[in-house]
Amino acid sequence: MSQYLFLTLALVSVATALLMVLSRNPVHSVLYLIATFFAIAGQYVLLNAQFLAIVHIIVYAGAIMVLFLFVLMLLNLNNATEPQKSNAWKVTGAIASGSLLLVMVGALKGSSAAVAQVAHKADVGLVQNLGRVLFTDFVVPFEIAGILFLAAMVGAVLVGKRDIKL
Amino acid sequence: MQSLSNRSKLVVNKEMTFMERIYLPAILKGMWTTLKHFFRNVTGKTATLRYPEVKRDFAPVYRGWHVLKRDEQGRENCTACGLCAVACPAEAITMTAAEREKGEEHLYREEKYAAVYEINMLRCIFCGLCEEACPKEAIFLTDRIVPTDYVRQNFVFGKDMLVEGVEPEKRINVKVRQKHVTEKK
Amino acid sequence: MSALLLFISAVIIEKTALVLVMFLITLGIAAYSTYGERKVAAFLQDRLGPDRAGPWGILQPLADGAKMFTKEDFIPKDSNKWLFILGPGAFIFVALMTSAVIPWGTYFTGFGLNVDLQVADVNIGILYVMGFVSLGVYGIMIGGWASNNKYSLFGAIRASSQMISYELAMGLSIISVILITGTLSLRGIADGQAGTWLGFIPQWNVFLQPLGFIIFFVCALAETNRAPFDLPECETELVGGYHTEYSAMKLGSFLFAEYINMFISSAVISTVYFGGYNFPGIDPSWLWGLMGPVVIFAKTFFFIFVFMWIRWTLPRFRYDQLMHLGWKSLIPLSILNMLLTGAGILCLG
Amino acid sequence: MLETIQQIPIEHYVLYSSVLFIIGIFGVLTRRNAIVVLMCVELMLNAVNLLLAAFSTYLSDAQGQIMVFFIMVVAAAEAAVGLGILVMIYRNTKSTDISLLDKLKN
Repeated sequence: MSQYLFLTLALVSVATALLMVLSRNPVHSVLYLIATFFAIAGQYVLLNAQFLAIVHIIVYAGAIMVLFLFVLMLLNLNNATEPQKSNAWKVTGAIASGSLLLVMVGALKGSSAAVAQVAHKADVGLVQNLGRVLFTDFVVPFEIAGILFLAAMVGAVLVGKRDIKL
Repeated sequence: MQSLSNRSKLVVNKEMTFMERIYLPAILKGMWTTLKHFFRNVTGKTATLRYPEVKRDFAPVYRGWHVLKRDEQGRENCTACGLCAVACPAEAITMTAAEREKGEEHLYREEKYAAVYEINMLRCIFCGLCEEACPKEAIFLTDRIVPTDYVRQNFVFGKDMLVEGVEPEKRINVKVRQKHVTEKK
Repeated sequence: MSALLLFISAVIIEKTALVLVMFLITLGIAAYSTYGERKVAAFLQDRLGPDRAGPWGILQPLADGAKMFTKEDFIPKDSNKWLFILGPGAFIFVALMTSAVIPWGTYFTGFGLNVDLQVADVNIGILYVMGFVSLGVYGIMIGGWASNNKYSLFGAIRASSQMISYELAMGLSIISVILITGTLSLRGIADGQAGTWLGFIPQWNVFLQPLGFIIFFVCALAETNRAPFDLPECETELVGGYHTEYSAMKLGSFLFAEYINMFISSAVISTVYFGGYNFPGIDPSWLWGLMGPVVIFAKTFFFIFVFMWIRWTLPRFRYDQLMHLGWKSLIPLSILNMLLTGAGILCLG
Repeated sequence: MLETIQQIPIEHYVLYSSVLFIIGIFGVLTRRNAIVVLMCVELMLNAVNLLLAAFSTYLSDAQGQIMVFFIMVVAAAEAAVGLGILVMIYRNTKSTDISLLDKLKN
């Protein structure tokens, strides 16, 4: 059962990710990426990380992608306005990324799976457990993340406001 | 400019107080007003009527479609003196006078009558000055609503639309209106 | 093994039945909300409202539905056809999904059955609601963009920025509730509000979180695109906003989903702030456990009425006022509320 | 979902997320629209997230999922600032084509 779910979700996410990269209309790209994110959220549920799954949906599908779509609609970009790279670029890109994939798969072949021996705890992905770890072991990074957010907010407002000519 | 009615209010763009700036008191006040209306209407006292089934009463002095009266013997009161046309501020009334012939005594009360009497209902403003001007109590405004039409020509009402019928059941009761006009005179 | 299979199939049948019942109830309530809205609007404005279809016009939703289904279904020539169809579909789908985690009562215990009156007791139910509420905007954005009409596009853009702005304040005010209740499960939040203080004040979160409730309520109005926050579809400026180009049942699904959203957010408000299926002096397990649904539906209907009451009382905001209210008033206030709640918990234990 | 880790070897997750990552890289290399490039970066971050979550579950260690949260924080900040910059670029050049932004070359 899990295998089939995993396979289906994986195929869906890879297919929509490819469509995202290949479709010429940026709005279609955004919609395909949203579909990819839903498939990935499904993978999180499969991995018993429900809290992560719902946060993933809220953050990515609910906020970040809405922001992307909003900017696209604000700038009103259609496929007519986007210049395409030449085919040579595309072939080069495909070769480069393909060879990186080859390197990764090759490295994976050489490794041995030494992970599944750990006793499994079902409550790892639950919000109580995550909260405890986050607010004890990771409390300093957590605060720093808050400062990062503040900096990003101030930066976004500043960038959006100032009228500098390039 | 000096205000004549002393009802005008000067608009002041003053700083809002804290209570005004949180808006909630004003919102609650407005919602209380609408809620009062809601309950008044739920208990059945709607201002609106279910029109074709329920009709609103006319005011006793309502001014609608004109009628040219006949007397008790069924003779037309109008003598085509033209005072109504003179009084009309909208120039809606025209008429052509004619002499009464022998044998027409049962039709017209006096020696002169209106051969043609037309009121343009599109021009008429239903002010009632014609009935005040009439010395013979011949024209009255009634509580009948002028029917609608698609063609302008059809709103020029001739005598066929204005003079009441001879038969008692076709007579139009203008008692209240008559009293009102006489008092005004 | 077969016993386990039997158990699993029983659970599946039970949940399917519950989902179907909830689906039908939601659609019925949404249909009759349209009638209720028109009646309430009429009464607030000294009118009679629809009264021709059936006694007091109670068959009006059927007449409206028949009209919606039989009108010409029009797809603009230069629109993006698939996305044009996907928009209303996504909107109504997301609206219907949200009701899955709301506890409508404790347990139904009649006819030898023991049915949990909640489709799924997710331990992060309130986050699930937030997630699906934030997805609701996609239907509007896709539909508005695919129409290839500048008014629709404006409506879509307005909807998205409004949703993003008000979601923040909504989430922050919910965090204060979570601080008090200590759980993310809606069943847990509802159960935590049983009982009374001093014997007559119900232990509802609204008495602990009055400011949070007001913020949440304002944000719920904005998230459901209800007046005075109905800028994405405001008739006076944008014709019909994102649904300008829609007709027939596609328009119907947009309008329908709006009423479903209103119903769901009323239910969430009653659950989070007004004790859900709890009411002092009433045990939710009475009447084979159907007393719980009766109580929560009564609260929900009250809030649906308040939504309508507000719509027909208040004028619409201007767009910059909307953004000012969201970013400069509600978000600082909700952060303040959160800090006060935290301080209160720290001091009082 | 205990059966997940019994039935699916961890290598599948590694392979799967590297494919997603490669698709992201391919997009970054071949697309010229800056918004799509940003989206591809988001996809790459997600591939890493998925891998972290998978390892966290397989090792029964919550730290991996905590790392995912931090990556989400970075992604959200990046999206906000990146889109802000993009809107500014669009205002000045009336285009989101990244190949126009090579003014620093000479």
